[in-house]
Amino acid sequence: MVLHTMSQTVVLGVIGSDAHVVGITILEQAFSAAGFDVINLGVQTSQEEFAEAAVAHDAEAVLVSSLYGHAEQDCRGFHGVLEDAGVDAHTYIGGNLAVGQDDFEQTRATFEELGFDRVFDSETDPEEAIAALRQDLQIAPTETERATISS
Amino acid sequence: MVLHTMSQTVVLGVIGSDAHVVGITILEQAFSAAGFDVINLGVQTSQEEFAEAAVAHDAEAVLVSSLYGHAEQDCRGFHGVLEDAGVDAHTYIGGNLAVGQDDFEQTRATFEELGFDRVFDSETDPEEAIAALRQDLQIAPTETERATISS
Amino acid sequence: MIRDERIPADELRRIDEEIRADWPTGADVDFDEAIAYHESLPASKRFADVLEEATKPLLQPRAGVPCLDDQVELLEYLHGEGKADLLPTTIDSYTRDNEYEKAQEGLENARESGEDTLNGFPAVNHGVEGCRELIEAIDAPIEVRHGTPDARLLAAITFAGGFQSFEGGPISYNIPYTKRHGLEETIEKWQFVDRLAGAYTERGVRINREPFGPLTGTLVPPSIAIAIMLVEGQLAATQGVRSVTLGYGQVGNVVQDVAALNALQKLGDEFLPDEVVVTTVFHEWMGGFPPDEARANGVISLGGMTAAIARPDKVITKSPQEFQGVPTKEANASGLRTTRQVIDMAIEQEIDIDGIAEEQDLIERETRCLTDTILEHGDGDVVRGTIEAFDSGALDVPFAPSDSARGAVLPARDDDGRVRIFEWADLAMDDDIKEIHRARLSRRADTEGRDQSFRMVADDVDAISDGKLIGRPQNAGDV
Amino acid sequence: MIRDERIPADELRRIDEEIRADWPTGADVDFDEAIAYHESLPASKRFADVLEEATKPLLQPRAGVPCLDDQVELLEYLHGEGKADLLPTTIDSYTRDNEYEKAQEGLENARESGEDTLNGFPAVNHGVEGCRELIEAIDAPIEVRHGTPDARLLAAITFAGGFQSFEGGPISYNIPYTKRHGLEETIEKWQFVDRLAGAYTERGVRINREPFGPLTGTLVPPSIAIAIMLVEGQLAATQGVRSVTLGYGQVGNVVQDVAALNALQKLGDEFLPDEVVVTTVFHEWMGGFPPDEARANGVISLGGMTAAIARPDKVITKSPQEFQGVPTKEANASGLRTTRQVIDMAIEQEIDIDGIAEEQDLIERETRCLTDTILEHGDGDVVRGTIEAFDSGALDVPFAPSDSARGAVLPARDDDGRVRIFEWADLAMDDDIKEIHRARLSRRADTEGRDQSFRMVADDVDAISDGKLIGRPQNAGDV
Ligand code: B12
Ligand code: B12
Repeated sequence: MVLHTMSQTVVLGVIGSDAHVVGITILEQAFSAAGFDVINLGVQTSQEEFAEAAVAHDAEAVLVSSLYGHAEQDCRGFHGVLEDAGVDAHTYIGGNLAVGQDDFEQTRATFEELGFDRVFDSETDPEEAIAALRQDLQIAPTETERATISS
Repeated sequence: MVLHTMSQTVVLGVIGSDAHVVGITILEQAFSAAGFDVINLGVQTSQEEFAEAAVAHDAEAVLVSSLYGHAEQDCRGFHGVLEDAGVDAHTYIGGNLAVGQDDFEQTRATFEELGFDRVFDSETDPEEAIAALRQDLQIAPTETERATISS
Repeated sequence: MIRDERIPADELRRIDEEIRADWPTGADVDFDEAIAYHESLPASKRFADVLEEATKPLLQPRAGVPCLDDQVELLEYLHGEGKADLLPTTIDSYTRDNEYEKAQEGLENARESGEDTLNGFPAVNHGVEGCRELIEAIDAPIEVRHGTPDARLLAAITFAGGFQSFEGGPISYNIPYTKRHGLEETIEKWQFVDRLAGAYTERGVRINREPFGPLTGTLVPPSIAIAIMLVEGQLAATQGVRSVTLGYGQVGNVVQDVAALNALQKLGDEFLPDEVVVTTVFHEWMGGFPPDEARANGVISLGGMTAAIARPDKVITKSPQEFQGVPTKEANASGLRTTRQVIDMAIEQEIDIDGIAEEQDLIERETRCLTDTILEHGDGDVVRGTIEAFDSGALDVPFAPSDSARGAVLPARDDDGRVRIFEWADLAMDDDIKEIHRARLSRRADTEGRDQSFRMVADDVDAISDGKLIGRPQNAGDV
Repeated sequence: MIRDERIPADELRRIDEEIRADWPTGADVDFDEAIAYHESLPASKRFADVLEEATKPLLQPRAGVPCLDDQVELLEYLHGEGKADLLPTTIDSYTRDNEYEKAQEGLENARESGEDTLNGFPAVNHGVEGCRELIEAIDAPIEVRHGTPDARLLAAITFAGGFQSFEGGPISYNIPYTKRHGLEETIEKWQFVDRLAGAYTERGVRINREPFGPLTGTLVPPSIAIAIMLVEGQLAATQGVRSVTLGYGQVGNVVQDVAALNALQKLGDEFLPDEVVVTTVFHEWMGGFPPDEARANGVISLGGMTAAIARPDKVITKSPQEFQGVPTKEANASGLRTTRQVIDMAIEQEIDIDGIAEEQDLIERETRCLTDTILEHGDGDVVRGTIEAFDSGALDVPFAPSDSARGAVLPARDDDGRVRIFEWADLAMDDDIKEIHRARLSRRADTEGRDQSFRMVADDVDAISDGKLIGRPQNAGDV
């Protein structure tokens, strides 16, 4: 079985006027270590900036982070903008997606309806997201990881 | 208005096989300081011992304490025993009257049904019980206390 | 009059048979078979080994409900969700009074109604089989915790049932727990319990014994608690126990608590024979709790912080519902996790507080006054000495409900919140030590502008539940 | 290029009029009438006085909801049930971005739906009248807390609305809170805010100003935070502010936190003019919290313990729901009460920990390296110096999202859990200090048997939420 193993590009950023940067700093490092090319747009990234970067780098995935509680407002129309720009990438969103003490299943449904392929809560370990993306992109684990798994 | 001001006797004790002594130690001191004659039977006092002491000292009130969660079992039939011994005193119970995280209003009803005139929870300040007993016995506050109130 | 001597083997057998006749389940105990059963248990259930080999304080909650399946569920929850390292089985009050009939009623009642009509697990009624089902269901060591003056049948059944740790002792489960049992009587009964534990130990099953350090839980001066721990440790050692965990209940002053735990370990090592492995257990605040879960969590955390600094071998945790009644399993687990978080955040830090050595020195000197008086009272025999010293008041416990102790000693906090002795009564203590306490308490009285009196003691009893450590007068100057 | 100079009165008026035109509610501000309004407020609502006269740390939560009546109810609850001494009004994110239109939409949305569709209180939209209703409803001082780079209109309206304390500053509300605002720009805007506060002060209404000490909240080395506090304090003083509260966010190591708070007060007193009253505020852990309320209570309590030892003037509390999202009012009040209980139990105790003086000395030396470099970069002017020093990287903040800071400095904990600097980048620091950090970190690396790397930093970022202080590798030796 020959799987797709070449390096793939993901666009990462925090949407809206949210400035919580620590999470994406950790995600950038984890995705890079896992062999992805990460384009980190940083915090306070607009929908258009995500779309432009995805086009410019021919990204396989767009990873949106939001912590401050305005994710829903900030993401309205996002998938339209991506489509208009001709982006056909997997879209993930993660972080603290609702204001207050929400029920996560409801939140997940809200964001899936908005068009996201996967929705992660803030307890998500980066490894989970990496595993999910590998699955979605049908990428095999790297040599070293296989070694670790089989050892 | 001439109110009853002479010293009155109360019988105090912890019922059943309960050994929590700190509460009645505080109560003894507070009732004594408030001018009552306190007969403290200590912990692990049986229904019969309460009745005997009430008779022997012609008590105006019987104060039962229970902390360990078996109050209901320990108090079943208590008012019958008192009656049989000819005791006609006000009966109060207080402390931690149910096992576990109970709803106090329900607990109060249970112990009123068993025959207690007043039921107190464990947040009760001794002063509250003293005030209640003074009211039930129609006793005026002592000189010094009146002084404090009017000053 | 009894003395501190090992019960001979034939006497052990005789008593064993006698007490096993007290309740039908006693008949199921077979010592040799029980040894084999213990040997079959995995290392993860060997209480003494797990405790003694731990590299950081292990956490243990209190928990006991009447029915077996509920107890299994409860302990599984505390182990899984609470991440308890060691588990308890708290016994109900009827069993503590040897009223197995009433316990049986309560148990049947509980089974029918589904309500917890007993305040603990009636292990005697559940019998050897019931205990073993519990031991097998839980992948961690479990201790029997109770408060029973005569725990002989309870020990016989729970030891055979696979429990490898047993709390209590002749003083610590008498003085705070019961009014009428004489000390001589409880010592005799606990000599049997210890001897039975020793018999298992001889056969390679080291039953851990844990004297109950907090006593009345209410402002007990450290030296009184430690002296009693040393006596109970010695009595257990005489009967062949080789794993002893000495206890101490938090008073809330960090320096005094750390000093006390240090002193407890040091004096335990000194007083007990070399072949005994001495460990320590720290009980989070055992007095009245705040009627508010949020504030209770603060009390619990201060205990965790103290444990991180003193590093006892074990910590018995409280739940935020302590004030109200027996906690839900969720609240119980939450007390465990709050404690764990504080300990794990603080334990790697170097936190050396000034004055611990001095306070420890004072506690040790006080303790030696008490242990000396015991030996003098007993002409060298610790059993006789303990009985006589309690009798004369040379040894005493504040707020003791028991007729066997004077309960005349009264504690109060000093201006720094350390527990001192305000009323000495006949407690045997050197005058220079008394002078130190007196000076400390008079400094507090000065600060508060009031005389030392029982009012101060009462205020201190309520202080922590009212949100403070020291029971200061509400309005400065309202003498 | 701007400098650290007081804005002239006419310039103040000009800007004031200009910014008040930004949104309709700006028109309602009348300075003289506002002074009269402040004078009519009772002593219990005078923020600076209440804070400066307190004899023990005052507690303040964070809290803001969109609608006025809900905000009143929330603050009443936190004051009544939470026993907060000082209250906050946290502003929503749209207002912070000066997007008053969007805030208005959110507010109307919230009013209709009854849901909190904004993450704070849009004070500009509520206007002077709305603010005053809030001030009048609550019998305690209230502070405006936000995170706004350009807070001029917010200040004009909330000051006129009766608020007497205002959080933030040109660096502390820029670097951690926004990507694109230049430092020169935010300094200019905050000079106006401070000048306005100074204008009130001149007229006898001492508006308290509180630079935001925790910065990115994530492993910020104390000296970096303190240097920035000193700069913001100086800028405020220049504009006439006379009540300054310097902030610091808990890092979790007790010795380092106490040392940092001591250094903050000492250097604040030294650097700011004598006519400024300098107080300090301690923020309970501002980084990632455990996803578990029980463990979060442990984190909160460690903060309370630290506050009891260091005795800052104010403590900003966290709630046990910090991880999850904006807390319920019950959880918020519970964080307050847990903190209060720990402080009140510990504060009367003498707890002198070894090594605080040494750590404080190190922090002071580090801070002076940074303040020296600022003055050098600015040829004696602190405004120019700050801008240039951030530009050159001589001054930097870890995890800064802003384009105005390099964000190249990386912190990591040493073997004792103190925050050290692992990657210095261009930070201006004496070599002997760098050597101390290097030695401390290499000791940790040795303990863990791994190299210093970003992995260590990432592990430290997660550590507290994972239940530990130091991010040790999961399995010893899994390099
Ligand atoms: C540190 C912090 C801050 C710092 C941020 C500094 C900075 N620039 O980064 C400061 C103090 C400046 C700050 C400000 C604010 N904050 Co803040 N902050 C936090 C805090 C305590 C920790 C966040 C953090 O760094 N965690 C550590 C990192 C490693 O974890 P993480 O961010 O969760 O990211 C991980 C996962 O979520 C996941 N993940 C995240 N994104 C994505 C995306 C994808 C695709 C995937 C797969 C996974 C994933 O993987 C990440 C790595 O493991 C959280 C509460 C908490 N979590 O404990 C509040 C919190 C996020 N903040 C909050 C709020 C409200 C604010 C403010 C609006 C209000 C205020 N207090 O001033 C401002 C907003 C400013 C702005 N414009 O953004 C709220 C959000 C409420 C909500 N969603 O309901 C929180 C939850 C606190 C609370 N309980 O109220 N904050
Ligand atoms: C100290 C303590 C102990 C000490 C007692 C020492 C002693 N001999 O006194 C020790 C450690 C020995 C102990 C043992 C046990 N305890 Co205990 N104990 C406590 C604790 C922590 C404090 C009690 C106390 O002294 N409070 C201070 C005094 C001043 O307050 P108080 O007793 O409540 O009394 C005041 C009021 O209640 C009121 N009041 C009391 N009685 C009356 C009567 C009247 C008429 C009125 C008007 C008012 C009134 O006024 C008093 C003075 O202000 C409580 C929990 C708590 N409250 O925080 C648990 C608690 C009472 N104990 C409990 C239990 C279960 C036990 C044990 C069965 C189990 C065990 N852990 O071993 C044994 C029972 C032993 C026995 N045979 O009684 C439970 C009871 C559960 C329930 N009711 O649902 C509690 C609530 C703990 C818990 N959450 O599980 N305990």
